[in-house]
Amino acid sequence: MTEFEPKIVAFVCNWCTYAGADLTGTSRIKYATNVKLVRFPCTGRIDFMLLLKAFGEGADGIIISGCHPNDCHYTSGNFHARRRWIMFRGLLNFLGIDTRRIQFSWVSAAEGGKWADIVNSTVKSVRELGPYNDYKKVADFLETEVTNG
Amino acid sequence: MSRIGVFVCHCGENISATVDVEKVAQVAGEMGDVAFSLDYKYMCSEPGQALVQQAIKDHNLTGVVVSACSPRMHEPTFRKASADAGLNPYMCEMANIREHCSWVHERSEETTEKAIDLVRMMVEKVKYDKPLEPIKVPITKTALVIGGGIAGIQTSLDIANCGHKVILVEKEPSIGGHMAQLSETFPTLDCSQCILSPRMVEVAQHPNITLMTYSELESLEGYIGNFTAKIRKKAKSVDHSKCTGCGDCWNKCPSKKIPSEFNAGLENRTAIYTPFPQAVPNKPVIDKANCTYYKTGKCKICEKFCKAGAIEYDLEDEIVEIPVGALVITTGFQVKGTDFFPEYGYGQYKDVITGLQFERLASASGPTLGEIRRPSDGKVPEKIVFIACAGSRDEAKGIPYCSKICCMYTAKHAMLYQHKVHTGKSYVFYMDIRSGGKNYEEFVRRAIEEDKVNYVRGRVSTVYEKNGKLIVKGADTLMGGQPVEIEADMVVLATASVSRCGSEDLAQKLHISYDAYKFFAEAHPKLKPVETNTAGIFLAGACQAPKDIPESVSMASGAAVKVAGLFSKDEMSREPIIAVVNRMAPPQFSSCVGCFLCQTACPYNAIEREEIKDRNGNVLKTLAKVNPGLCQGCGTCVAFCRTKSIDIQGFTNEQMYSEVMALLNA
Amino acid sequence: MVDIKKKANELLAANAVQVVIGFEEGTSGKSRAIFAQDAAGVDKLIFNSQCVLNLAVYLTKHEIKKLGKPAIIAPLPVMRAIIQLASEFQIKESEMAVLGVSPEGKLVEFQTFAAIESYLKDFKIAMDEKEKEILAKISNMSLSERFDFWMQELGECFKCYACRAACPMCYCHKCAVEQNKPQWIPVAANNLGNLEWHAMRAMHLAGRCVNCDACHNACPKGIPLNFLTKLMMVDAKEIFGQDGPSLKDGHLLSTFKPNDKENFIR
Amino acid sequence: MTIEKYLVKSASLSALFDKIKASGKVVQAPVKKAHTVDFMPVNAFNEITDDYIVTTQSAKSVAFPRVEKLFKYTKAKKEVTIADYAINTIPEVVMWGVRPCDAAGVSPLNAIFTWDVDDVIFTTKLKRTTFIGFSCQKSDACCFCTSVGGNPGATAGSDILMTKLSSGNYLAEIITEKGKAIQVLAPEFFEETPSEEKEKNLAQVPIQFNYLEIKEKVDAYFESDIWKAQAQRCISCGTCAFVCPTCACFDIQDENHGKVGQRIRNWDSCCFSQFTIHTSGHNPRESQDRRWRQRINHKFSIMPDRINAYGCIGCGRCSRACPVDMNIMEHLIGISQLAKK
Repeated sequence: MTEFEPKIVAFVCNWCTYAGADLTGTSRIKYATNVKLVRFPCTGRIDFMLLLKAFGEGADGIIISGCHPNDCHYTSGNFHARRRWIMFRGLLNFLGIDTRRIQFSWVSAAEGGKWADIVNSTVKSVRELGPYNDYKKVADFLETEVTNG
Repeated sequence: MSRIGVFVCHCGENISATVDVEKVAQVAGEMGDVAFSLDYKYMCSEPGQALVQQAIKDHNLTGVVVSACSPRMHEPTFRKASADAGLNPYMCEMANIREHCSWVHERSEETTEKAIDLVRMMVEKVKYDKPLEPIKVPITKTALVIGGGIAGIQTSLDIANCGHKVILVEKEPSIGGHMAQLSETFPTLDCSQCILSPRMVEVAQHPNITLMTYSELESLEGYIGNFTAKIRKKAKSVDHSKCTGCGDCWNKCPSKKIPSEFNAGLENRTAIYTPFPQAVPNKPVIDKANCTYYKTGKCKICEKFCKAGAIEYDLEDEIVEIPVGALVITTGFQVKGTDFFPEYGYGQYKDVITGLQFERLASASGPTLGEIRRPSDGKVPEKIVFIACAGSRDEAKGIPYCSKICCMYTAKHAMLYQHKVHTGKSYVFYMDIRSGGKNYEEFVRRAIEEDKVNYVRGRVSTVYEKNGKLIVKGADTLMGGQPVEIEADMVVLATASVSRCGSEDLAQKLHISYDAYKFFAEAHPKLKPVETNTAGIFLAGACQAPKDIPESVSMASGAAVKVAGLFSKDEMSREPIIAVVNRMAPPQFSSCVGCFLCQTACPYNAIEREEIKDRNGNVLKTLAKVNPGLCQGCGTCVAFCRTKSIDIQGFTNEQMYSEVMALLNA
Repeated sequence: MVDIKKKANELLAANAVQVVIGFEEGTSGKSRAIFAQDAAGVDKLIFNSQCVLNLAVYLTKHEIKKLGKPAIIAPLPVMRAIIQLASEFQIKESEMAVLGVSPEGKLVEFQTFAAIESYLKDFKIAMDEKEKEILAKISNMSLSERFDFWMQELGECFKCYACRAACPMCYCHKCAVEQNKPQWIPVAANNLGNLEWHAMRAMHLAGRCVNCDACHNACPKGIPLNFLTKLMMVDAKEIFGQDGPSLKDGHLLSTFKPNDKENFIR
Repeated sequence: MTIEKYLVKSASLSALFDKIKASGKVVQAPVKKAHTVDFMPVNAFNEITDDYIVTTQSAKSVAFPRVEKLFKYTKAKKEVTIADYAINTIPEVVMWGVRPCDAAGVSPLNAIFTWDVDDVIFTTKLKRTTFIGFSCQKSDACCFCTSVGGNPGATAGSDILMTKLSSGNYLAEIITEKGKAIQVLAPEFFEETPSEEKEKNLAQVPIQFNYLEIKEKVDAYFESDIWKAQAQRCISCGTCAFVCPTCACFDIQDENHGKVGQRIRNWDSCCFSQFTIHTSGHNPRESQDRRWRQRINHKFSIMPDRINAYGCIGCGRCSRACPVDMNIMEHLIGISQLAKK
């Protein structure tokens, strides 16, 4: 049987990681096709609800990446994001949601190589975890019948 | 219902080699709300842009998706093209199928599928794009130049000569930088000081230039056209308005044992000093750290001897706030010291020196008045060895890059030595000779052929002292790597050029990015070499990468033109990518409940309080309001707002949401 | 109780306030809110362990605001809610009187909110042993056990939003679940809709929850949803040292420290 | 049909259940859950509890669930295809252990879903549901069925009504053909008529007010401060509506997920502050007293006028569930005591 190909979305900031990913391209460093980037102005812009939405729409993994601490183009967006992730990650874990499927990273505009590495290692680890069926069951909005709960 | 056009670029072979562009265009054409789609070899070319414009007219498109390279590359191109065709530029988006797809994947079904997903994502985004109008902001026509080396001097003069105000900030007591330290300059061997000092004086006297020496940038706020810079003017302890620069003070100063920075430590200076005779301004400062009075509370000799009564010990650092419209960063570089090289004796051998120290020895204004003499005993060296690539191009030393100037100045040094010590023998150990540049190769050949400098291709493994001589052990790779040993009197290391220490902090103050070696990063390696990622902040000289003088100067003039261009208008338009608080009909007025947690989250203090009043002036509701002048569009407030009352134009909640939906629902 | 009633009557008599928000005897042994506007009303005031509703929820209701300047009977959770609400500009010191009730049931008077904040310093916001046990029990489950546990519990939710209505911090007049551009939270009370609603609610209460359990007490299905916000409370304290509401310190998620510690970002 | 009476031995109850299951019907019955007793599909008799006054939620969800999928749609290229609700997939259901008040709630609910055009999904579900009622031996302070025309042993709405007798056996009243059909499944368990009288085995629920009077007062006191007074402590959640057997307000939503989606019907409540908000921003019921008045008004005046059915059957669920003790009986008594106009 063919190997499981995880669906992974990456939420990245425009100034560091998006630029870093551009550099990965310019440097022709190869990485897996599983990951698709969504461009945000800043990690501070990334709404925590979008992570749930991604899982709800069938993502098996998520990458969140932005500027290294102190390098934020907007001075502090990534610091706010970091706090948000610290709290949110704790909540997800407490809810039994698999945070191993979420990779947080700082990738600067100069770190094209690191970006490829983040992508490939995340694809690898999520592939090992397999499809996120538990969540897909919950999110299966078309089939799940709602009894008198 | 929107009518969207999708334009898929081959980028020559760059995209079409790995992505089935025809298929992408065809599938895109079948997407909902897509009225038109095509693929073309070079979308960004003149005819390519024409195709977009024609389609906008023919199919009266309400949105455009150009599926090509990174928006960081060509978004402006296609937005302009769309605008020229009568479509609001902000209704045009780019799907990045080159940097994020064709260049990072092999040709395969998956690669094409991914490209299609990226296009679908942007089609969804465009659906929710709204026509936006650029924001007009006034421009403060004053430039701040940080660093008074040749690059800073050149850029300041060029900007000032365009009729704009310039503030030149230099952290040392005098401008001049490295160039002031040099003896002669390659490839013409004309005297560095002689060509530099007139420029320095011009700076000091220029009506449009305010010179702030012994000063540093404290902080920077604001945005292009409207920055506010805080500058710390370090206390000079000397009132320059009174000082005549007579020199009595430094002649009388008792603490004379301070290594002179200008002479690269080959000579000492006093605590109250000017760095060098031609310093600008040619008035002293007191180096508090080394001044007896500041250390012990006693002395005050300089004050006693100062006829002008200019000495003021209790002067304090002063912080001035200056509105500026643009910045040019020209903070330059520094060279590694000999102590960086265990194999060459960790800097413990007095007669192993750096290229910069040799410049001082060779300089008429230097400690030896231009005679080449050994620091240890002042003897004229009979045999001298120059080692190129000392640290440079050396992974192990963490400096894999080429320092660029060493090959040339080493040739120059050897030449100068031969000119001054006719009986002397000079050797140059090198890896490769890099002499690209006008008259550079000829210059090196002159050194070898006319001045009989011995070039040895190979690295020096070790240098050690043996009865007054320096034993240089190396190999000659052109002689099959046979060992070479030279008993030298002096060894000169062409030590690597590295970024200034503290450049990281400066970058963070300026919010510009820097590369792995802490050199400041240009916005584009080829097409935006003097711009940074932060609009309004430009680069010139060796703070971006090692450079020689002509390069630094031309880059400085380039940056100056960018600034002058910006200042040629009275107001500029800014991207309307800013946050807005929703408004709705009474009695709600907005879903904002005025908790103002966004206020603390905003890095720019752009969130204000707006009171909604009835006819009698009673406050009905207080809500958040975004000041469009201050908002930079980071969107931190948006992700933070519990009621989703604040949203950011161009990256709205609906857009980000539907992008995710589109990506995951093929 | 005597002194509370006395004070309440004084305030009403002097017209210093127009309404006293407190508890009265309810039906079948329950207690409930009363809005006393005269001595007869004040006479009905009670205070006992049954009084679990967080009265602060009424401070932001426009229907109640219309009754005039309130005095509110405030046990610890209400005091905490008052500070948090004040820090979010929802209530003003000048526009209300606070009749504090000490854990021993004694009247504590406050002239300023700052006084309340300093009074609260002696009563750190925390969970009792039983709650700690439950939290530990949930935390110690395996990931999938925990997921199933919550899916079971949250599966009960039919989105009556009683938790939201009873929460003094849920004062938004248009809640995120009512925002439909985009429809962040599915309207359906199905598994996904319930999970997303409760996850979002917990995040929105991160650093704001005053641990009054009003949400849980309000839930007709008895879902232990208060433990989601309790977790937020514990994390806020353990990771960021946030110790109960504060007028000055700024909001947990709208502020940051450059040296905030995490161990999961590469 | 005229009501037939039989005796069902307590011992045979479980066997009867098994027969019904064996017939392939889905059986929903009261189950003790972590925090509540509620109707759930059950497989074995021992899953059922009889230790409840009324279930937390009413039996209405058998025909009107909290989320109802009306149809699904699929987009292919630019075409959209719609898949209607497959009525034929609706199973035969037996609601076991329904209280007379719940059963009484069926007809007002049905009246709402059929008052202009029939709601096919609802009516079909109802047609395929058999209600086996169990009359009340216990009641609590929230019960007031007798004040709204019902009683703990009322047969209206049930297809079969079981009443536990002092012997522990059950009086089974076959009320409808549907009920008859159940008996036919297992005639052996339906024995000769018991001698014992039904009434003395029922809970005693005192009459608190006259509901006809309520209608009159509600109409007379439409503009009155009583609504403000009563609604003061209400925090406008939807609990009362969601546990109510007769509340039928719903909200239609489209759930779109790329190429597929569905239209769903969700419970809604007139107590929510946004319930009646207009696009203009105007909200005719922007304060809670208006919404509370609407709730009472709708149940005691509008419904009787329009569909000739009362919207309250006195189960008292809303009073039990309300987080702020909005006790509807207390309020109704208050209203009934208003002076005649």
